[in-house]
Amino acid sequence: MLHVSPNAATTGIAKGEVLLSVENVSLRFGGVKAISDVSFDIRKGEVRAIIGPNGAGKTSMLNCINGFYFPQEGHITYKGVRRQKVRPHEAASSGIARTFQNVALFKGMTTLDNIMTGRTLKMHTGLFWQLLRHGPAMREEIEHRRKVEDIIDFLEIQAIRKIPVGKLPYGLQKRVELGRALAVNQTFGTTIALIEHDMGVVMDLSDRVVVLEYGRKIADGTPDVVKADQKVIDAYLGVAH
Amino acid sequence: MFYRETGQFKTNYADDMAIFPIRQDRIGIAIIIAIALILPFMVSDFVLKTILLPFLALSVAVIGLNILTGYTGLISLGSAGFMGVGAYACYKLTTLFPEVNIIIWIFASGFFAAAVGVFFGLPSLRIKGLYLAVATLAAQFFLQWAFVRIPWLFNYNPSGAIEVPLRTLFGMPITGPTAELEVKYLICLGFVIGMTWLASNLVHGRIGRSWMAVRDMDIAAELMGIKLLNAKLMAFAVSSFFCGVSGALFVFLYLGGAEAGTEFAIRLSFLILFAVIIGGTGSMIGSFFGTAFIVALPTILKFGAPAIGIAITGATAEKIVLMIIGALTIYLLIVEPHGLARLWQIMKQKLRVWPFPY
Amino acid sequence: MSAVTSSAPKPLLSPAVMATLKVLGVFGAIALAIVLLDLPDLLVQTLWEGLVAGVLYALIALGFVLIFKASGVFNFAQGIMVVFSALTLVGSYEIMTQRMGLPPGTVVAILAVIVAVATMFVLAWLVERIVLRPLVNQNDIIMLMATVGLTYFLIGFGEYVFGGNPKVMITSQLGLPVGSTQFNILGGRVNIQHLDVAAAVIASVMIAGLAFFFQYTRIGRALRAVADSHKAALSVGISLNQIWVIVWFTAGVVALVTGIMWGARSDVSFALEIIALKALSVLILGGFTSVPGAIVGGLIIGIGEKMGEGYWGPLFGGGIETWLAYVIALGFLLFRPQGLFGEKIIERI
Amino acid sequence: MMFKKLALSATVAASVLTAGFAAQAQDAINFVHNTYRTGAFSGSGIPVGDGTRDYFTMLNNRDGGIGGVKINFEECETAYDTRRSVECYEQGKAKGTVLYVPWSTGATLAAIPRAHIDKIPIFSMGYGLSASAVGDVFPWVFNMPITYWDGANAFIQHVAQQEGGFDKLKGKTIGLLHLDAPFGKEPIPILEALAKQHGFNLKLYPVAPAEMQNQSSVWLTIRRDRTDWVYNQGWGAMNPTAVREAARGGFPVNRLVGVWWAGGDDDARPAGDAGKGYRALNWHQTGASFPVIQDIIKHVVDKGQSLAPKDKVGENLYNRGVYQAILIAEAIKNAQAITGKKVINGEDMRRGLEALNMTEAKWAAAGAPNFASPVRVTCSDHNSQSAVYVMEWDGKAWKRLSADIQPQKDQVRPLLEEAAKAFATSNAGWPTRTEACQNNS
Repeated sequence: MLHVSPNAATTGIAKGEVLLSVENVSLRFGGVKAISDVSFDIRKGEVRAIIGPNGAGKTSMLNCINGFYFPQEGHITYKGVRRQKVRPHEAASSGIARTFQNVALFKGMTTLDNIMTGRTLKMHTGLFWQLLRHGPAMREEIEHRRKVEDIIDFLEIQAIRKIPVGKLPYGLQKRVELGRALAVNQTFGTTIALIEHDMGVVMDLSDRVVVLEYGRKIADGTPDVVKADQKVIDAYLGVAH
Repeated sequence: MFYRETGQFKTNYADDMAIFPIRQDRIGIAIIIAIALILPFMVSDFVLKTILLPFLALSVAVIGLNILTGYTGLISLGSAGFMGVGAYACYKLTTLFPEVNIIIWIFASGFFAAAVGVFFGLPSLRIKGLYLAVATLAAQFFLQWAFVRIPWLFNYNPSGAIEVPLRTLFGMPITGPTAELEVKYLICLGFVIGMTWLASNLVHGRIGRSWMAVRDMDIAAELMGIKLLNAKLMAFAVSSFFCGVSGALFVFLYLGGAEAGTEFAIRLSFLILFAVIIGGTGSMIGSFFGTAFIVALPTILKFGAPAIGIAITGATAEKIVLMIIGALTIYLLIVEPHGLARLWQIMKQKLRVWPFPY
Repeated sequence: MSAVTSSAPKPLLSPAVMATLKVLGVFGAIALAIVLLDLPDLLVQTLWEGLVAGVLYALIALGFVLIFKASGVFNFAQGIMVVFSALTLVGSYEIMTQRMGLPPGTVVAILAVIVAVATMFVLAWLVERIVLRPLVNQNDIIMLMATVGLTYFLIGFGEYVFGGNPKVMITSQLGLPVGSTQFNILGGRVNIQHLDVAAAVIASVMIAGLAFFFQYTRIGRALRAVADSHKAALSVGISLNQIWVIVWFTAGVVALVTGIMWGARSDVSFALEIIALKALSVLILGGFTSVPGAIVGGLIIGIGEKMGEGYWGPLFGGGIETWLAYVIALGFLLFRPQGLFGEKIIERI
Repeated sequence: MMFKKLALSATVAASVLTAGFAAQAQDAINFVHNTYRTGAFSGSGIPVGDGTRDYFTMLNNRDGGIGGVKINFEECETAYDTRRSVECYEQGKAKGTVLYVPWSTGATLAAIPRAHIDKIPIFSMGYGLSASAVGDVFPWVFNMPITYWDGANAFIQHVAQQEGGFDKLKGKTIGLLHLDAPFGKEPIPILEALAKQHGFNLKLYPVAPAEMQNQSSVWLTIRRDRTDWVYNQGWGAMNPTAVREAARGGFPVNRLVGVWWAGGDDDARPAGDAGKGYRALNWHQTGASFPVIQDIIKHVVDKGQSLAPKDKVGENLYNRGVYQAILIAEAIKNAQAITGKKVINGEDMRRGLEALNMTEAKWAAAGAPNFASPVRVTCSDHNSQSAVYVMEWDGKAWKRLSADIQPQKDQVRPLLEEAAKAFATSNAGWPTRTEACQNNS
């Protein structure tokens, strides 16, 4: 559903400047083209939505950004650097996290542990102190726990802290998932890229919207502009091509 | 009535993150350890030797496999092989450097098992689930073969066996035939408490969380920045470390010498996996329940039935024990797929509201 | 980005390493050819022995595959079902001839087969009732452990009823050929046991029969439907429970045939259980759901193992057969994680 | 109902946990005997167990025990598993057994270090640790009548006889087919020494315990090596498979010679006609013609107190069990004579065993004339290294093939002593013998 990137202070990119740009990306599975020649950019601090009907290529697009898929053509520039092949955990460590269209929480773990997992990248104490759970390991654990508790307060999920998320209703799971994504970056003024089917939700929230259909970009702009676009209306109403 | 957390408020995160946040649990653990400390002086040698010592020695391996299977979601059928690595490593170390205390070597033997474990854990990057389980059989059979084939491992002993030499601590024999059973028990207990403490520290911290994340959804885990390679190999290393220490304890403090090559056979691997599942995957306390189930149940059935007047011969008992273990396993899985640990939890839950359930 | 990247999994080894391996492989193949052609008759004999062992591995694997396809259960007890069914056959033959005083011979042998088949049916029915039905929708490992529990139960039960001593398989009473034919060819001799030929023939017939059953009968179609989707099967009008009984029964019959063949080469005892584990490496090769995979995988493992032990074993002091099958399977798996006939797995999120 | 069940299980648990097993009332001699009637080796374990069990039952039924006291004979099932064997050792200890009979090499090795501490002698008859033949180092362990090293030596003697002299061994290829476990590997050092001495090629053919019933590749290798003779150091399901595979691979079965543990009737019989000519070493006779076997049939089998089917009584491994029981009974008599006690303990039993001297007359007196060669144990020789002979399977029964083969004591004994010394040095703190020597023979 969303995509969180780091704040300006750490990247040297000012608010409003381009943080990530997708240039002429195409992705094929065998003979099937999932994305063809799509370009757009995401600016620092904005809420950017990627929408489109089922099978439009939204998830594939995100998977490219995340490093799950390698596009056959085109490239992705992140923080001004053209990215070579990247593994998902590398993408994560450069500040890209995501949630999934379907809930992808760690079902056997508690809410707290799920969100704490989001902090993994920022935790560095090694095996030795981890084994002892004292000294640096404990200090680190407490420091991150504090930040996670802030997120928990922000999302108002204090009551379900120690409940395995598999037992929570869908709505709460979504909230935990948002919490986990926030934990990766723990700043609330971040760039968020949303993917949604639901137009209504998106239009209220986002600053700018990209619309995909059959793997192609059919519109890009502010919600008002996109809403008025004939191609978008056709795509959503299912007009035959 | 007595088992309540009401009124126990955490004023800092350290308290809340303690492994036993409820005071009654901490008291319970203290009581269990106290009982464990006096137990060897209360029971007969028979119980000490045939139930308690193998229970302690094997429980370390069961915790080890639980780290791999229960916490990280990787099934292994090679635990007995890794135990064997620990046993032989300990034997080689103590015969090469007899002046170093055996307790240090028992612990150190875990490192050798860990190294071997990492090597055989490499396929886990490409394969998962039951495929991986079958792949670990390669480790089991290869190691078992190596134990027999490499005479250096047993110091070219013509009988091919490991003979546990006499080793002392403060002048008191702790391994070898003259060591008192009670002493061996207490050493084992020390290892079990220490290793359990380390394991639960680990699973409650960053590394434990990354294991569970890999288990629950490896793709999402990778997106959180967890390196699957590191997490899985770390799980194999830690798990095999525990198995290795367990193997050293098994031979040095329990069996006291045996044809170790045949001792660490596939059957033992299965028993350990059995204990993990029956006890409850992803549960420390479950590991102990599971071990008790596989160690104590057969012995109690076999020797207990005649003791209370049910006349069955040894051979029949052995067959019936197999049937009962099989049937009980299926029954338990049906009643509570999450194992004995879950039943224990439910019991505690009931206790929490007792005596006013509504 | 000029380099065209692919979405397929990255190759495990870099091209340079692969090239080196290929060169080494060519040299290895030449060296191997010299060794192999040294005693051509022995080579043929080794291949034949591997083939026969492979057929037996394939049959055990086939039982696994049938059950896995239809119920998603990894039936660890398949190996034990092989021993258990054979033990039932020999045991009931013994009871009928020795304790009930029936005359030994083909008639009683056929009666014993009927008893064994009936036992496998009862077993299938009980497994469905007592094990599968209450555990339906549990995860893989729980189902696996349930079948491990079943394994222990069957060992105990089999030994309790028929005694623990190994038994000699009835062969001539069942009309199976004994003896052997020696071919003096290739400057040596090649010995073909009639029983092994029979085993290969019976296995082929059985596999063909199963294929026919799956392809052309209503139950068979339902079974295939179940393999694809449980809901689809329901729409065919056969209950899932019935299908499970049928599949387990079929696997039981396959086990009985395997047990007769293996029992005739050795004895019927639970020591066979560990050999049956090798069928697991066949499954890795062939995939858990592919019948042709089980057959081809079985042959690869059987032949690979005999060739390996025969030609490389002495280099390692012998006895490598005990782990070679797993290593072959593992090596294979690293390059093709989905097995021989499995479909490429594309992970979706 | 629920309560009853709970109470029952609590009682079981309690009786095991607290009391352990109180020693039986001391009006009988307690003897806990390991058996394995289940597991991979049960094919060999059952007949042996039956023989020993039936003999003691017969003594109790016929004579009221030994020297007027009953033998409280009890079996303990090990399933050939070391952990179960440890249980059985502990149970024997708790029940005050006078002797521990491990019936597996692994179990023997696990028990040897404890014997002198628990004061329970160990009798590992023709198996176990070969070095334990040296009574000076192992006062509590007995392994008569012969060691594996003597066995391998006797096998080579037999081959030399058949080939027409030791000089004919030069250039021959002789193989050792063995279980890939310590038991199977025991004869390797002696065969290596003999190979050097006589100039034959020694080839090793290990069979992993998991592959006992899957030997075709081993036999292909034997064929490729053009091996002339094969010595089979196998046990359990490995043996019948070996005989069959030999026949399948076209290896002449009369050049396959089994150690005494590979000489069961059920090892040769399953191969049918193909098994005709299979050979094995033995140290006692087969068949039911001996008075002692007849007594067993009369007092035990016909009363329905035996676990063995009548047609198995008198088979080789059954008689092996009887042989063991006769030696044990004789040692008990010795112990009673030495101590003057009727109910003896483990320490007395050790002295009785050390005084064992089964002369031909004693064999006859035990109802087994010409059943086996004499066995004489001394304080320093706990093995006696008695004679063996080679027998051949004729399709129905074992037939004696060779005359007695005397082990080459002068050659094997020094090796045994060396190994015993090595054991003592590698096991720091191994006690020097303090037990008094009391040979009254």
